Amino acid sequence: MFNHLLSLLIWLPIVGAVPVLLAGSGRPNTARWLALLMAILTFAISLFLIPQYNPGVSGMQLVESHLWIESLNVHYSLGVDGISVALILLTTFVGILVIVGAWEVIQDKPHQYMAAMLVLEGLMIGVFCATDALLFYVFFEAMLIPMFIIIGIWGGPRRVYATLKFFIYTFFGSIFMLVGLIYLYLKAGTWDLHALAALPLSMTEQSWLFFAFLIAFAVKVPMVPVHTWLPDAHVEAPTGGSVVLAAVMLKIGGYGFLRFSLPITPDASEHFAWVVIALSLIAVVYIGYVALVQEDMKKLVAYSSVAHMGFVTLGVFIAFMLVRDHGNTDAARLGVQGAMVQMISHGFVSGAMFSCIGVLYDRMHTRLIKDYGGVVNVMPWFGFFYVFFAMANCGLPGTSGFVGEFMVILSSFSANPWIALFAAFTLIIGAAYTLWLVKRVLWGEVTNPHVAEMKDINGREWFVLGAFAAAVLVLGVWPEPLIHLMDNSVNQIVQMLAIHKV
Amino acid sequence: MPTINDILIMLPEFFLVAAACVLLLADAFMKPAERVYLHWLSIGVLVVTGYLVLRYMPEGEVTAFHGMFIRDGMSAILKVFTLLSTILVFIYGRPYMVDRKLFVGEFYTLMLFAVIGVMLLVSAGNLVMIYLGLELLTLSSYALVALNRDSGLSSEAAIKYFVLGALSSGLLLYGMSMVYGATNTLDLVQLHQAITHSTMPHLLVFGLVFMVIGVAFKLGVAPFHMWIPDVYQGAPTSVTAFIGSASKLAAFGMAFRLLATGMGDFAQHWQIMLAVLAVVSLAIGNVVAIVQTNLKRLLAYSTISHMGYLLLGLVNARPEGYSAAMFYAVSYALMSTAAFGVILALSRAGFECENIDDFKGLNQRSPWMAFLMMLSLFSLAGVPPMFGFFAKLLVLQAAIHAGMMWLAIVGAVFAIIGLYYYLRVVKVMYFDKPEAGTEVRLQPDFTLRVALSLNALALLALGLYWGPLLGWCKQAFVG
Amino acid sequence: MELSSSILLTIALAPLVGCVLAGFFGKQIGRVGAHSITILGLLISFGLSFYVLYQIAFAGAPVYNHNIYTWFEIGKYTGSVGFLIDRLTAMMMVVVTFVSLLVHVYTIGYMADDPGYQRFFSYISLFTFSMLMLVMSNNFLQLFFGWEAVGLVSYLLIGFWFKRPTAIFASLKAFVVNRVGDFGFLLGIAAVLYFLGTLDYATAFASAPTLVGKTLTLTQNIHWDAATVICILLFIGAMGKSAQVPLHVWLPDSMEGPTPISALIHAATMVTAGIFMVARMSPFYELSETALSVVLVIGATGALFTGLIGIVQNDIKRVVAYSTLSQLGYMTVALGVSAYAGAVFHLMTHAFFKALLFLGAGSVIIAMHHEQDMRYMGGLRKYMPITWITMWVGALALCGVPFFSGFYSKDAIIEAVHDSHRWGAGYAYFCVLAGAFVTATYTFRQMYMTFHGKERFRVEHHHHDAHGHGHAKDTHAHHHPVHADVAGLHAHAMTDDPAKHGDHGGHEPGVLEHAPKESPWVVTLPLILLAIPSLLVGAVTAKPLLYSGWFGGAIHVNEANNVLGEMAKEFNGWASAGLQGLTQPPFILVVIAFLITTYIYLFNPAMAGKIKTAFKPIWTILDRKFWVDEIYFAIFARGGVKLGRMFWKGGDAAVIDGVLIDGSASLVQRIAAGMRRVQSGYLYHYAFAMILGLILLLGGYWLIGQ
Amino acid sequence: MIDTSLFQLICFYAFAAVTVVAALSVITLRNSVHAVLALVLTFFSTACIWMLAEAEFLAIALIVVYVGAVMVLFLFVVMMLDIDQEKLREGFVKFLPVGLVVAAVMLVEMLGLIGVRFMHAQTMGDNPATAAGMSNTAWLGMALYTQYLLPFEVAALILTVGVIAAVALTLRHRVGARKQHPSEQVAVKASDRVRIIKMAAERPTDSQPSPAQESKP
Amino acid sequence: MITLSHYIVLGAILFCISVAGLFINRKNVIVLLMAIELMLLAVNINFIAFSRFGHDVAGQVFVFFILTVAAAESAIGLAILVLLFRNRSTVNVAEIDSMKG
Repeated sequence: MFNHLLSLLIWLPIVGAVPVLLAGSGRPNTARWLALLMAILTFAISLFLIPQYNPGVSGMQLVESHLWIESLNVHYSLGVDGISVALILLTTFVGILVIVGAWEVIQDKPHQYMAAMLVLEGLMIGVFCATDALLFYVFFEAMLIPMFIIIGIWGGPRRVYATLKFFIYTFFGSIFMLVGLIYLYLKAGTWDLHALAALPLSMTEQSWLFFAFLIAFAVKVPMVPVHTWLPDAHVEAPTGGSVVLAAVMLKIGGYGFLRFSLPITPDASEHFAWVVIALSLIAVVYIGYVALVQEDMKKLVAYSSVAHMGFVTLGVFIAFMLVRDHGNTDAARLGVQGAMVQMISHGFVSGAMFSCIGVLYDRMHTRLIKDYGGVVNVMPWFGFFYVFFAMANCGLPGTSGFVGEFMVILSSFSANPWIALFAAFTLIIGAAYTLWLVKRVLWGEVTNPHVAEMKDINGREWFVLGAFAAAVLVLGVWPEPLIHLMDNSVNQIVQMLAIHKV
Repeated sequence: MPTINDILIMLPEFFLVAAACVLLLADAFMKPAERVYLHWLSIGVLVVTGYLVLRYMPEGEVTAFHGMFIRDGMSAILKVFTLLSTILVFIYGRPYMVDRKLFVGEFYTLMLFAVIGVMLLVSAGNLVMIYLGLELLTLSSYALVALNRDSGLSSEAAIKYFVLGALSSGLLLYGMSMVYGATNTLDLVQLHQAITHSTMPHLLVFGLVFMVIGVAFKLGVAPFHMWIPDVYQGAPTSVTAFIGSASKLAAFGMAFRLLATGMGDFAQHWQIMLAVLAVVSLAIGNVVAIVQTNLKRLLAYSTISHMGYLLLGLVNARPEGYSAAMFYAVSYALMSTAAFGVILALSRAGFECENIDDFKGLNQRSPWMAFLMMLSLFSLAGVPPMFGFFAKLLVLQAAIHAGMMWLAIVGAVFAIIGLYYYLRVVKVMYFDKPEAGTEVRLQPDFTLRVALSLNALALLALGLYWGPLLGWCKQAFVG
Repeated sequence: MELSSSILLTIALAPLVGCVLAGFFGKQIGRVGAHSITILGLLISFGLSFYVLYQIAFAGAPVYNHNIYTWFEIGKYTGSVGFLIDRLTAMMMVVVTFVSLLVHVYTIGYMADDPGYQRFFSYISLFTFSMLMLVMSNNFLQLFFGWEAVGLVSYLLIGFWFKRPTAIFASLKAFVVNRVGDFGFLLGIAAVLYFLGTLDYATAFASAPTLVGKTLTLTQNIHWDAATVICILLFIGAMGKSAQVPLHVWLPDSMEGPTPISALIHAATMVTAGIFMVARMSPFYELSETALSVVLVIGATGALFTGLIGIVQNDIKRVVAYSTLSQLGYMTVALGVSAYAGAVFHLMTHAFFKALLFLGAGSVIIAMHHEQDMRYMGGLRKYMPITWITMWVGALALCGVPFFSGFYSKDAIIEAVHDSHRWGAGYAYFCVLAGAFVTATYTFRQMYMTFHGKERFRVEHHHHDAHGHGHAKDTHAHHHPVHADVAGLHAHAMTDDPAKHGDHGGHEPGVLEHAPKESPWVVTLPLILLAIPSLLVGAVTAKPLLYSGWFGGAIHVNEANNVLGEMAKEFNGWASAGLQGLTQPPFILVVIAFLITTYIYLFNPAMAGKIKTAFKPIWTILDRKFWVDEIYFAIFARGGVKLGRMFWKGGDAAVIDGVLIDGSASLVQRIAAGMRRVQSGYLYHYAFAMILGLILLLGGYWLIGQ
Repeated sequence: MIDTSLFQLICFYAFAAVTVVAALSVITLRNSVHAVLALVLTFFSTACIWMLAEAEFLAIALIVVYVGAVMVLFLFVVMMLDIDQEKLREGFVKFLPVGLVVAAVMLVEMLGLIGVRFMHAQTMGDNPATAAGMSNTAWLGMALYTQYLLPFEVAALILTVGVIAAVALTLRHRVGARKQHPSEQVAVKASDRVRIIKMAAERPTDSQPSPAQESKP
Repeated sequence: MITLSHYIVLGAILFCISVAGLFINRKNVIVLLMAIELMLLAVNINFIAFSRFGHDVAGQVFVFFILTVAAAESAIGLAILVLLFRNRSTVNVAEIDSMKG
């Protein structure tokens, strides 16, 4: 089993979706339990990664490789390093929670919903495992289909606009990457990421490729100014969709930067790092202000996601300045680690935030902030979780939200104090928009009679929010295990940055 | 004099001709109720022909009848997929044709003759054979398009197809005459040798332009695409499915025979022509499709854009590019049969399920059909892991390898626009509520469902494992 | 004997356990259970803290500095959770746990009727835990954790009565303003890491001298001294937490929280975290004259001007709040003249007497049925003698009357400023001196208005006979005065019109349902227990803390800056210092203030109104608190919202979505609509298109051929 | 004595002129019947030009096949369909300039690209058929039945398709028309030919004739 | 003396006339069919000329096939025309536009 652990992880949920789908709309409970079973199984299997993966050794582990398409030299090759393991665990963890979270909420064709979620989960795991560029791309794109369906069928009133925007936006980004990858293949004769990383490329080639990758991953992350699909997608998506989108899918963008931009085009990445850094800082400041004035809870959290993901790109790209201009490898590692921790943490926090909003939405069927107020009067437990996640969202120490931001700010100061200055601005604006949201939703007198009728969270919701909270807390109090897991991989990436290709 | 060997080489074709004639006669003595036997017989004939093609799958290239007929790997693949898609069209089309009182013997006979035309065309070793094969195919197609005799749209489509088709064959012939004048030969192999030391290269190029147009028309490449939307819309849907699949395979074969087998050394001339046509096609096909409300018409514009992509493979002008283009043609044939198959399956007597609005809420009425349609649409859009994506991947690669990065980027950009209209159909099926008055046929007959399911699922399966097919396509151009 | 880490962990975690139990199982364990558990936790903490202090200060235990666990380790950078226990820490631990313990006890009485009883205990225990983590930390990371965690609890407690719009606004404001400080603080930590490569105190302080000569390159021409940058950035954090001008605006509003937390958090402990931090960072500050001057000036400004505002406040708690601002200014001034020990000393005495004043005010508020406006009080001394006396103790300590604890700390600060030659010391001296007068003025005014003079309330027995306990628990919050302009986000500003207070709940201001009476023992006991140190602690500890270098290695002062060392030479024991103090300018100013206020508030109450009219402009300035709130609100809150809306509507919606995304989509759509017209349906057009294609292809070839 | 080649040239010009004028008439004449007749004239004169190129068989075939069959079919259709000729010619003048310009541009391009001047040097030379010792017809026949046997057969298929298509599209089974059904005649069984009907004595006129009986000729 | 260019020019002229006929004519489908016949005639002239001047039989064979196919094509074309007229009662090109866009 351990020889094919990764394959099992990818295909179990995808194949598992078939019986779920076959259960049909006539037997919704069968579909639900089956889906839950699959999700739990996947999570359980993913836990085997922890003993199987040796964090002391750098490079890909648990490698599987089969020739897929001989004439194109495409391989079905999988492998994980610490970063992938962390993200896979995040994915399988969130996978269970979205299934549980959707239990009674999705009444319309639950079997299709569950199946789509499982397929999505498998594909996302595939993205994190693939070490072949084309395989990566296939997973990367295929992911869009179930998500498209999820938003489109079970979404809100403007779901069609949102889901089309989501799909086309992302497709737009990635198609240029495809062209770039083909170019690389023609040059290298292989799609193997490791070989591509070793491929010597001129500065011009690197620049073109860099921008091809940048568009693809910038849309996914998303970075300003290609972020506008995210608020729409989030607002319209069903809760589970939002959770997966925020918790895992956005991470793929950051992951892509690490797997593609940095190793394949290090010199161009260095040369254009300022672009990404500038955009990341704009994400923090500009998006912070935009988030402040949102009237829709989900939109607010979506914008805050953009701002938080800005730290991911920031952390990744300041590494160049640190390694190449300052020769400070450790600070670069700190930055990249910060970015990675931020990804994982944002997975939990934003997933939790969206789950919270889902809890409210299920009761009131509105996401407008102004419809709420004084919720804590009737839902004290919910209030506890909401405040907790809000605090994590604004990066309170002791929650996971703090760890990544802290590391990135620390390391960016070493690169350039100005960068740190703008990055640290999130402390203020992040607190402002998150807590203002909390203020308007939770606190105050109950003014809306519908709010007065709301019931506190039930056991199922408690489980989902509690699981998120536990993850947020553990990661915030003791991030070292996670950091240790990824340390060697991050170190390897940072070492590669130092190597000039030109 | 022809020997028995010549006949053996052409065994599948001869078998099919004979069978077609037998069926033609048999039809005359059949009662309408017995026509279902004709249906199954036709399918059987095609299956046997396919078996014969595969059975005598050539190692290398053999010719028959003084080089008139070339049997090689490429033609074999094209024939197999032509036969396959025709079988699928027969299966998908039966309920549709029965409902419309078009379940007549002529449909089968003409289809079989068209298939013969395709087989001759893709195996043609001579300009005459190209012309005749083409005419056999198109003349049958004209009649098939007009088959719904009581439909104004059907005959309007037919007349448009006919006039423009005749015009294009006129242009093609004019080009052939020029090429003939410059080289004094009609044989493609001799032509290939003759063009390098022709005394009148300008005449060759001149002829080449006309021949490219002939090919472009058959492919449906802009600006020679004008017939496509009207014919796709007006023709009975099963005929549209045939024109959209088998006919495109034939067009690719024709393009290869004329441009590569015949004028291979003039590649630097036709490459740029095809590149320009590809760009125009991609633009027109993808952009105009956005505003379509009729699904058949939308698929017509999608064809135009797909043929643009196919040209991206051809411009490479090397075996690698040819195989990519052929792979594309094959994938397109499978995708479009599946898409038209769903339309055919859902239409019922008195209701053409061909407006995009007719698909509203299909997921609620018939989730499986919606799923199959979604697979085909995503495949057409080129979203991984569907088959269509890998076809696009290969042609893009071919274009880039030919040094035409700009062309690949254009192709990529238009793929984004293209995505939109496919998604719109998915949206209608999945995200909208069904409307009254568009009740689709909910239980199409068994064989249809099975075949259609296999067809659409193959798009997914081939997406996951397309290596052998690509290898096959590559081998066809290496040997 | 080395301290054991399990003791320290117990100190820190006992309140946390209490917090979790009271918070999560509040329903199960009930009210008594909640306060028993939390108080027990606090008792343990306090007892052990005292033991630790004893060990460190008297039993000669070495300084404890160990990591508990590694938080992260990346290359040469590590972050840990660990404790550094030296005399400074030990003293802080005792102060924190002591005040916290008393507040816990006091809360039993104060919150008796509140539906959020368990929650409240949970919060204050959580606060204690956070504060302990802050002071016990041996590294910047944990310091920041505690720093932010106390901010969180402060947020939760200010907004404890979450139904009150003012309370939740104040809590938001407090958190965000604190975050502004944290912004600088975090950057300061980043700068420390950048220059020194470590987050550990001991390592960082040891290598602090290497900062000399290092600069931070901001632009090509601007290079800032590393130590200055670090110190100023860290001090920005202190400005937020310790409510220094200009980040002081949150503290007065924080009085929206229940009074016990005003005492605990917003007077005694949390707000002094900044002072503690700067004292802790003395090795850095000593490297930068510039930074110390900044500290000095900011502290001095706060000390005087926020005190002035206190003079015109009518809310009993707000007077104390502004007093706190002013006193924090004093402490900061002490830091600014390198008299760190003076600052910490004042921190300690202030913790006692200010907690006392707050709790006393709380006691009055209980008696007044949660009426906080002093204009409806007066003459309470006969109803609540214990409160009256203990508050006087606190008041006199606050004024710095000799022999009271406040005298030793405050006088030392004034003296130290006087002796300092640092840039800005002259200004600071003026401020602290004038501040002494101001402090006395508002303090006496408050005492007179509350306990002396005529009774300005009347007692009316309402129809509910079961008086006092007739407060239904869930309506309790309604009885809190909701201040005048509460609408939305608007800044909170007191007005002078008492009529405006009458618009809630049919509860006419100044009308009580039954006569005020002395608070129960759980309230008065803490008052008494606080009154004792308020009176004595200064005299007892002045010499060791201030002049004997008791803090040892915890505080580092350069020889040249050591004003306290200079003063120590003149210090001859607490009694002589007290006697000497009677003739010093600060005390003279206090006496003058005493005379003036006594005349006005006891003998000629009409005078107050006359003065107000006479100095209307000045009064307005003070009443509006120099319009700082309004300006901030306009610029940052409203401006931020406006900017956000501009970004959103203008940037995201209009440019990116409107023009780029939907724009290009509709452009394609329009092109498509145009292009489809070419497909006219007419055969001749189709043929024409083909011919045109032919002509163009031919033409192209022709042109190329030419 | 007139030079043969000059005479041929004159003939060529003459026939060419007729061809061009007739061709122009085809596309410009208002009346469809006239247009068809102009097309016939075009074919005739073209056939003559082919004669000049000594392609006798094809020249005759053109006249026989085209003029004799195809054009008659055209005429037949034109006359069969009741077409409003006047209406059909409206707006013709409006588009004439465009057509002329396009045609002219194309002609210039074509001639430019073909390189007519280069061909000017090429003379007809000996008749290849004669050189092979055969008549034009035999020469053509030899090629057709040897090398071009396969295309020849395919051409037959095409004609078959033409027949099937034309019949399939135009043949109408008019409702109520009396006609034979050979398939049914062949498939008839003895038992169907005679049907013995038992008639109940007391109810003489009750039973209906069966449909099978009815449809029998 | 008749040269190759005479034939080719004649072919080109006929070709252009037929092309012009295709889109000048906006009313009658029959004329379109006739224009196509003209185009085939032009092609045939080319083939015969090239065959004759190149001393090669293939060109004339090709013409033979073109004539054959053209006959079949005309048959089908006219059949479609008749069908169209039955359905629409018109052969007016300007009225045959029910499918467009």
